[in-house]
Amino acid sequence: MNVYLLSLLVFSPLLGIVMVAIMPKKEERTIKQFGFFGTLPPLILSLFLFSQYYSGVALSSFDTKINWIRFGNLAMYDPKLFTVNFELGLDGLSLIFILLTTIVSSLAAMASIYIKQEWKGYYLLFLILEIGMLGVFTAENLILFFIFFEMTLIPTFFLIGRWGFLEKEKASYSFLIYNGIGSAVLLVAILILFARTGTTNIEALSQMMTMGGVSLFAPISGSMKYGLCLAFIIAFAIKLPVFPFHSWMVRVHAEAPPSIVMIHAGVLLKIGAYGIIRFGMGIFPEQYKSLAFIVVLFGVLSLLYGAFLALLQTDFKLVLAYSSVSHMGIVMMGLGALNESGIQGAIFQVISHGLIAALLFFLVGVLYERTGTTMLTKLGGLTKSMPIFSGLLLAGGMASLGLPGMSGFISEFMVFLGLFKSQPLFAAIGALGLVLTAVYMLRAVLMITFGKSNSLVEKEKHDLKGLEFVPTVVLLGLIISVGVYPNLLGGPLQETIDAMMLALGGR
Amino acid sequence: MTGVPLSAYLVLALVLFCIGLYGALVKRNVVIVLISIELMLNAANINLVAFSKFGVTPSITGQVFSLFTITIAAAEAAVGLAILMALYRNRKTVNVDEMDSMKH
Amino acid sequence: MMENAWLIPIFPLVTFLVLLLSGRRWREQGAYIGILLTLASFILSLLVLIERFKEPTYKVTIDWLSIGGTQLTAGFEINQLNALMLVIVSLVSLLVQIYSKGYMYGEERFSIFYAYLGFFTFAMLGLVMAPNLLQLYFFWELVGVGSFLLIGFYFYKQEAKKAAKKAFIMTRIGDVGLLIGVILLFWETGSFEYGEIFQAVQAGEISVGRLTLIAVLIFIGAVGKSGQFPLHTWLPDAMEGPTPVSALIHAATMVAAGVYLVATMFPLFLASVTAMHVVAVTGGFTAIFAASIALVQKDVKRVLAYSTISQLGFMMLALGTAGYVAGVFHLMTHAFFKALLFLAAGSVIHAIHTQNIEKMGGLWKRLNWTGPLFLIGTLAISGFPLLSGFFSKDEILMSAWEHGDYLLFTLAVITSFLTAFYMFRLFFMIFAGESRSSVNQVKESPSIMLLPMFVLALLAVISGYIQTPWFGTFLGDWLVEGNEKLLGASHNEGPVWIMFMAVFVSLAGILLAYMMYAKKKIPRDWLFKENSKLYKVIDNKYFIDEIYFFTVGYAIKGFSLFLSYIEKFIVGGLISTVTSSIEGLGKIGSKLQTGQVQQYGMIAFLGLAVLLVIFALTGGYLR
Amino acid sequence: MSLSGELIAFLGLALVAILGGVLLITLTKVVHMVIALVFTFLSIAGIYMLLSAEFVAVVQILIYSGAITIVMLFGIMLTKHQEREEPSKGRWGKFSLLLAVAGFAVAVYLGIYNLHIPVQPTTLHEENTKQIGIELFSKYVIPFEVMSVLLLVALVGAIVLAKKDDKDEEGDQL
Amino acid sequence: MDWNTMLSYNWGAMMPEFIILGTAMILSILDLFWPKHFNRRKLAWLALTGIILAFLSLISLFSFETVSILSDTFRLDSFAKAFKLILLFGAGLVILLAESYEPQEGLQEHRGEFYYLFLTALLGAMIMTSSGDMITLFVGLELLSLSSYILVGIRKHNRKSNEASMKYVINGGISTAITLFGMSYLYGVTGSVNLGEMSRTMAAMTDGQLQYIMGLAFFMVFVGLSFKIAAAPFHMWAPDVYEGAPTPVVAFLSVISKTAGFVIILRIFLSLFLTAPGDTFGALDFLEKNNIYIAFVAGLTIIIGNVIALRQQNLKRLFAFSSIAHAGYLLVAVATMGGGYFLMDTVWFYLLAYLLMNIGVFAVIQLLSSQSGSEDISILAGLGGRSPYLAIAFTVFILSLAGIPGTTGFIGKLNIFLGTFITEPGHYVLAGIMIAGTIVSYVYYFGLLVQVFFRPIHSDKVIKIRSGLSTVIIICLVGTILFGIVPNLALDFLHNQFGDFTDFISSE
Repeated sequence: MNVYLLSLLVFSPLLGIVMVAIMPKKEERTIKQFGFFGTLPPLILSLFLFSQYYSGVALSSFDTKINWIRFGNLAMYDPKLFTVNFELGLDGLSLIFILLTTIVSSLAAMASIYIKQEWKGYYLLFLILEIGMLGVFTAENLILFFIFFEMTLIPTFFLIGRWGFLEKEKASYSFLIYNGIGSAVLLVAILILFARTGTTNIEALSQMMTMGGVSLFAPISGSMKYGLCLAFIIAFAIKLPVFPFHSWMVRVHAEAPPSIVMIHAGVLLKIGAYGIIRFGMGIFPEQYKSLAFIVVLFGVLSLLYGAFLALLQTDFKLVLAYSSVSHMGIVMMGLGALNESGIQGAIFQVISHGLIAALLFFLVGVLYERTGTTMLTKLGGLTKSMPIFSGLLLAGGMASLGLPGMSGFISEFMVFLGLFKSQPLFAAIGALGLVLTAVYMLRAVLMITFGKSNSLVEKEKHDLKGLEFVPTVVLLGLIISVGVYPNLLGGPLQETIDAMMLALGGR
Repeated sequence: MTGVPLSAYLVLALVLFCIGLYGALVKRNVVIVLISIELMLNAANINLVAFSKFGVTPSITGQVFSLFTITIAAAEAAVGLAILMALYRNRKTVNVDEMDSMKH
Repeated sequence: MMENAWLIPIFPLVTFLVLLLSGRRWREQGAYIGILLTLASFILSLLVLIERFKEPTYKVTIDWLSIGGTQLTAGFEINQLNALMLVIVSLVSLLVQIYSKGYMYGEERFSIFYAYLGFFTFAMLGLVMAPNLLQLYFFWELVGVGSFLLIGFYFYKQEAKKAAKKAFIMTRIGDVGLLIGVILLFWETGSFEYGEIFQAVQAGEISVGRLTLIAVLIFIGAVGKSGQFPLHTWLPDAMEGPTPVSALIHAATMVAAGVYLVATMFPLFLASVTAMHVVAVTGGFTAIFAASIALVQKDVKRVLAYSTISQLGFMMLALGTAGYVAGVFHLMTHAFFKALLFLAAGSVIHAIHTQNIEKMGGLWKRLNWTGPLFLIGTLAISGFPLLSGFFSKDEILMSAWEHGDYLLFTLAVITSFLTAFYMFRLFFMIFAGESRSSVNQVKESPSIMLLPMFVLALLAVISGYIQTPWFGTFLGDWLVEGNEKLLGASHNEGPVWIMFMAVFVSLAGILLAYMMYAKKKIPRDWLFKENSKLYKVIDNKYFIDEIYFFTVGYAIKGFSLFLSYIEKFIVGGLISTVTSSIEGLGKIGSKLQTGQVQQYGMIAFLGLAVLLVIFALTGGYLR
Repeated sequence: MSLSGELIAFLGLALVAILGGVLLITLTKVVHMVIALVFTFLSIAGIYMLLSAEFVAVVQILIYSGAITIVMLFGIMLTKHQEREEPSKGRWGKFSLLLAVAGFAVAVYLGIYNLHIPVQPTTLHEENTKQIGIELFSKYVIPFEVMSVLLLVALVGAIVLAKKDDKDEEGDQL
Repeated sequence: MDWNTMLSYNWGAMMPEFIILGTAMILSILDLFWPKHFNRRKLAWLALTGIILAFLSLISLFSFETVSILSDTFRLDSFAKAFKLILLFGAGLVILLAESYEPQEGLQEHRGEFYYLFLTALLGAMIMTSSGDMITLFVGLELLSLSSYILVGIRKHNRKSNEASMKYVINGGISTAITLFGMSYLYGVTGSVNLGEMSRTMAAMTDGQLQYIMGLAFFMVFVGLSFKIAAAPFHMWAPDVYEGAPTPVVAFLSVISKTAGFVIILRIFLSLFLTAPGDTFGALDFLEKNNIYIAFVAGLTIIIGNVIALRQQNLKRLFAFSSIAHAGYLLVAVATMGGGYFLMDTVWFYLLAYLLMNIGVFAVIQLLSSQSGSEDISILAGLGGRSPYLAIAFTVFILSLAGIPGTTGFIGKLNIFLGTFITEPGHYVLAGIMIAGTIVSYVYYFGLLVQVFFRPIHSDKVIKIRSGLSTVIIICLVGTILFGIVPNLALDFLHNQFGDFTDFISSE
């Protein structure tokens, strides 16, 4: 049973896909319900996995391995050469990411009630997207990872381009081009590794790269290792995204439907961080160590750049978009800190930003639904007509600026804790970002909720209601529970981080 | 022996080939273009026949090859002319440079 | 009882949650929940305090966050200082909540107000109980949020919005300093726990330079929270919040958190002379600086706000001159009388619906209770003999003198004088003379508002007696018990003339104010005219806000703008340059596709020729 | 075979062939061009004779000088176009083409101008046709058969494309 | 040579060719004698039957050892079997396409010729795959070309078709001449037309001048054949011809003709130049030394194909450039020789993938363009709403062409990349160009999908699909996805059946 559990998890959205697919086009309600129910099997399975983990089942017992593709005909050298297996696996890190994925997906599916047309196509793509995301976090080899990685791109392209706002097509193209470039770099790096070693299994590769295995073909030189490590970092930095690769993400955040941005900001961007940890750090620890400086540099740049630009935006979505750039900068800083605290902080930041961004973008969706705008200049005084919404927005804003008691604080704290140890100067410069974050976040949130209420807003008076409470309460609850008792996440991560630290050469 | 050296034949073929090529690419009349292509093929044939006699291992094969070539050239000319006929019926022109309804 | 102390902050948290979730349903009834639960907190804290008199420090921790091998813990600790603080905070909070029941009557979001108060009280109590720096920081920021929420309670007012934002951001600047300090301290000592930190400090494991840096960074946190120069500007603006809030947060508790922080970390500061000096000088300067501004303010709450800043400066001065007990003592007394003053001021505002003292006057007869209560507060803060402020201020002067900082001592004395003067200016402007108000129906506040003021007035009078040169230094002895080495003496013995001088300056201030504003014997502009430049400068708070706005504000905005151009033209342009050049290439390429078959052939043949020529030039046998 | 005789014959034939080619390019009347090329084809046949390929030479004369030229002439007649060919190509096009041709020619010329392959005695001229026949039907049966298909294709194609569609005419030529 | 020797050859090895030839003959006779009013469309099924029979007989030939007939003029080796599979499979699909082909101006009178010319072209291509003799290869090539010329021009009342055909003949003629000129030199320096013999002679060649001539010949043959596969800068005919030709013919040209082109390139180059010395010392192979030129052409092809495709508004032209780009990708594999390990299966798999996705795309284009009478991109608009299933199929084909994982196109590209990286130093520049080209291709491929899904519907006309066409689309769709998800089906089959293609060069 355990052996198939992961495959079951990854492909469980298929059930929903089938259900939605057989529905007639016009059945809006049913399709939406089925679409949402489609996200439940993975959620339940992932929660089950989590409970298994806590009841002491070794995560490695879930590993799946099926022979899949053999490239070339090199069996005479070694039957394993150039073989790509269908192998899924789990460790603490991926477990947490999977939980994030399933939770955010379910909530985003719920938030998709605002989708106004072609629900069928929407939910089909949505569920395919979820398969891709789940696959990315469980794939045990690079090729499989890449396949799932791309599998997230295509549905997202359509989801943005079809159901987005005014400039949706531009945004989806921008998304496509940047991510295309990113995945191209990634693919090249993966294939060089594959071609030179004959394997793409992550574990085998990291062993080979660190211990130095015997390579049948042209070996990988030291400088090439640096190149590959850098390629991984760049590829995922585009995904993350880090300054100066962020402009696509800003557009996507501004133009995509809010429910998709929930997924996008909540999970998809996180693949970048996951990739850097898994591949940059995991496969090339030595090289990563000497490149960490650059990682931190760009982290700090993103943090400040995003923050400064968020100050000027007049569209709330753009504020959040630049805030994401800024927060991803913190992730990079943590990853570059090269110590437990920094890395753990980065992972926490990833999770935390996932939850917070999902919350905020859900609220953006609500806001747009009620007022028809997200322009800060047109809004104001919403606390009067929509107190609950405003309170939640404020809570989200506070979480985003790293208020203690919310998950954002824990992560930022750990990142800075780690970075002050290894790169105090950068950390000190980065600390400026903490102030700026407060400035732009409050500015935006207060422009919406405080002040005189705008005539435009006055018309719509109804606050959050019914189902809309579910995503907000769940997300806020998670944000606060992680913030109040961070060991909730810290536990599963410990093993992974220990392994990582060992590779990076101790503490 | 100081007969006509192989290179003389080869150079002749080369010259004819170049002339044919030039004609095929410059002349406007499709018939002339086709006939220029024939000339190019002829040049290749001279090579084949010359090598058949003066080659590394002389053999009749070159001549056989050239026979095939000649036949093919004839067939090609026939088809080319037939296409020209069809074109001429529709367009009333035989000029290559007026065939530009498809571009960019 | 101490093992149950964790319940103390939980009660107000429950208030917060219950009232928030119930929404606006309960209106005024919400107050009872808040008051009752806070009362429970108060009683519990009182019990804890009493128990703490006998028993040693109590500390409980649980694992909270594991980073690699390091376990960070959370929990609570009951020591002398925070046991005392617990009582002060819960008491003031309780009183303010009772007061608010009357003051906020009729407010639409009444129960939300209590929810916020509950949240703030929770955070403040949590801050006080924190056993380690990280947890302290945790609540430190939550306190800021509570303050933010309450300042912005009248969210529809543009000023309230601005003030709330400003308060949060200014304190955030300080917080970042604190955070950095805490982190650096962690890497120096390997712990966030006070005890371990102090051990490491005492063992001299940290170089003095490092120590100074850390101490100063931590102090920056205190500067932000306690409204010390140069991060003080938010505090006067914070008066946009409801007056009970000002009493609770911006007089008695949160702003004192900075002082509390320095007091808590006192051993650390003691280890660095420079750091101590920084604290003292900042405190001293802030004290006189804020006092000078208070001289000319016309808004009753602003005067009190600057007075608070000034008094906090005093406390910092005390701590900076090694007067641990003095600082804490003044913190306590100040909490009482300043809360009293604010509540009384609130009562006045409640009655007359204006905050401008120019429009008040002659209220003494109309507000029969508020007037005397206000007077008690004013006397206490002015250092009038035998009231609490007198004793605590005395301690500070003593400690400054003892420490040998004569300049600071002089500043403190002058500030005392100014304090007495501006406070009585305020008092006389409000209560003496003729009514300048347009409001005719001036009613005394309901008893529910007066009751808390009575309690505070009582405390303002008597709380000084726990630490006097005459009846013993009970407070000091108890505070430093067991930690004499770390915290210094329980009492500063100074020359007796200091006390007399203090009395003298205070009386002089009062007299001057009396002459100017009550009797009007001395014209109000005898020293400088209202339109003189100096007056303008002071009236505009030395243009600090404007300076910030034009320097920092513009710098940030300008830089943002600059970056937005980079974003637009360089970052955005990068990809569009590439795409447009590719498109251009495509254009050229498709232009070549002329439809001319011979041209195709030509290009193709050109390609062959190029290949051949290159081959001929580089290839095989020609080499 | 006299050496000088062979050389003279070669020079003469080559001269005629090239001259025909040059005329093809320089003449303006289309028919004249075709006629000029007939000389080239004929002289190429002569060259084949010199290379002891009598059968190829005969085929050359029959097919090129005969069939193809005639077909071409028919083509010219059937498509009654203006007889003159005006130069239309741009100067640059011509120039670059000339450059390319020159480059190509030089590159190839470098390879062949002093190619010395030791001449071996051959028997190609003895019963040339028989040799070809034997070779063709022993070794090259398959291409020969494919060739027949090819011719069939050409035939059908030519008819299909060139046929005048009057709808009443059946394809009874086959 | 007498009959006995003649009959001693294993003629059974030529069974597929015979079947195709026979079918073509039967078709031509039927076409000739069938009354005019008789619908010639039915002939397609006969042609299809022939192709299926040939396919089956080819499969039955898998058990044969390498067969060589008449000194290699016909060879049935692994290479021939593998690539004939693709040719026959593709031809079957194209015939189905042709069966459903209904151009607006009609194609009644020449439908019969249409089918058997397909078959003769196919025969030419098949001959090319399985011959070890330069004359036969050349004749096969010409059979294919000549048939194609006619096929392109078969809509003779269509001006574009005439023009396309004319351009094709002229360009094709020139390329034939160049190829032949090169071949004549090859014959000259080896004295033989048998690839095996030639290879042995060339491998032993030490004379610098002969080597130089060999080099010249290499370029001429390469360029001549590059016309066939439409590699830049010899590609320029392709868009015009594609635009003018009937859609099934375009599918034929872009898939089968291209496959044949690569087959003959591999045949000649691998046989002759892999073992030929690259310099007088014999230190380097010829291809090792000169693959930079192929790489250059490959790179140029990728760039030009993708970049110019960005600007195309006509679907057929767009896919002409797309197919140019794909030829470039394949040339990368040729240039890098698959790193020495991956060449054959890479090329084979990519051609298979390209066949599936491209014929699928052309099926959709044919359907839409014959219905709307236009070939503009905008005919795709709103397809997602009009016919979701067709839209999904089209999307899959496009994604596969773009090389998105989960489709055959991805696995194909992956194979090519493996070949570029496995050697030291890897062909990084070439790989970089290829990947950049792929990204550029995203723009126009996804531009089509934008039309399909994001643009409003123009006409509400219900799309009628003939069963033949739907079969093609379904087969292509299934294949594209199947070989994308479980490519080992194809790859293992290849390896198990054909091993390493060790019998490629005749060892006589």
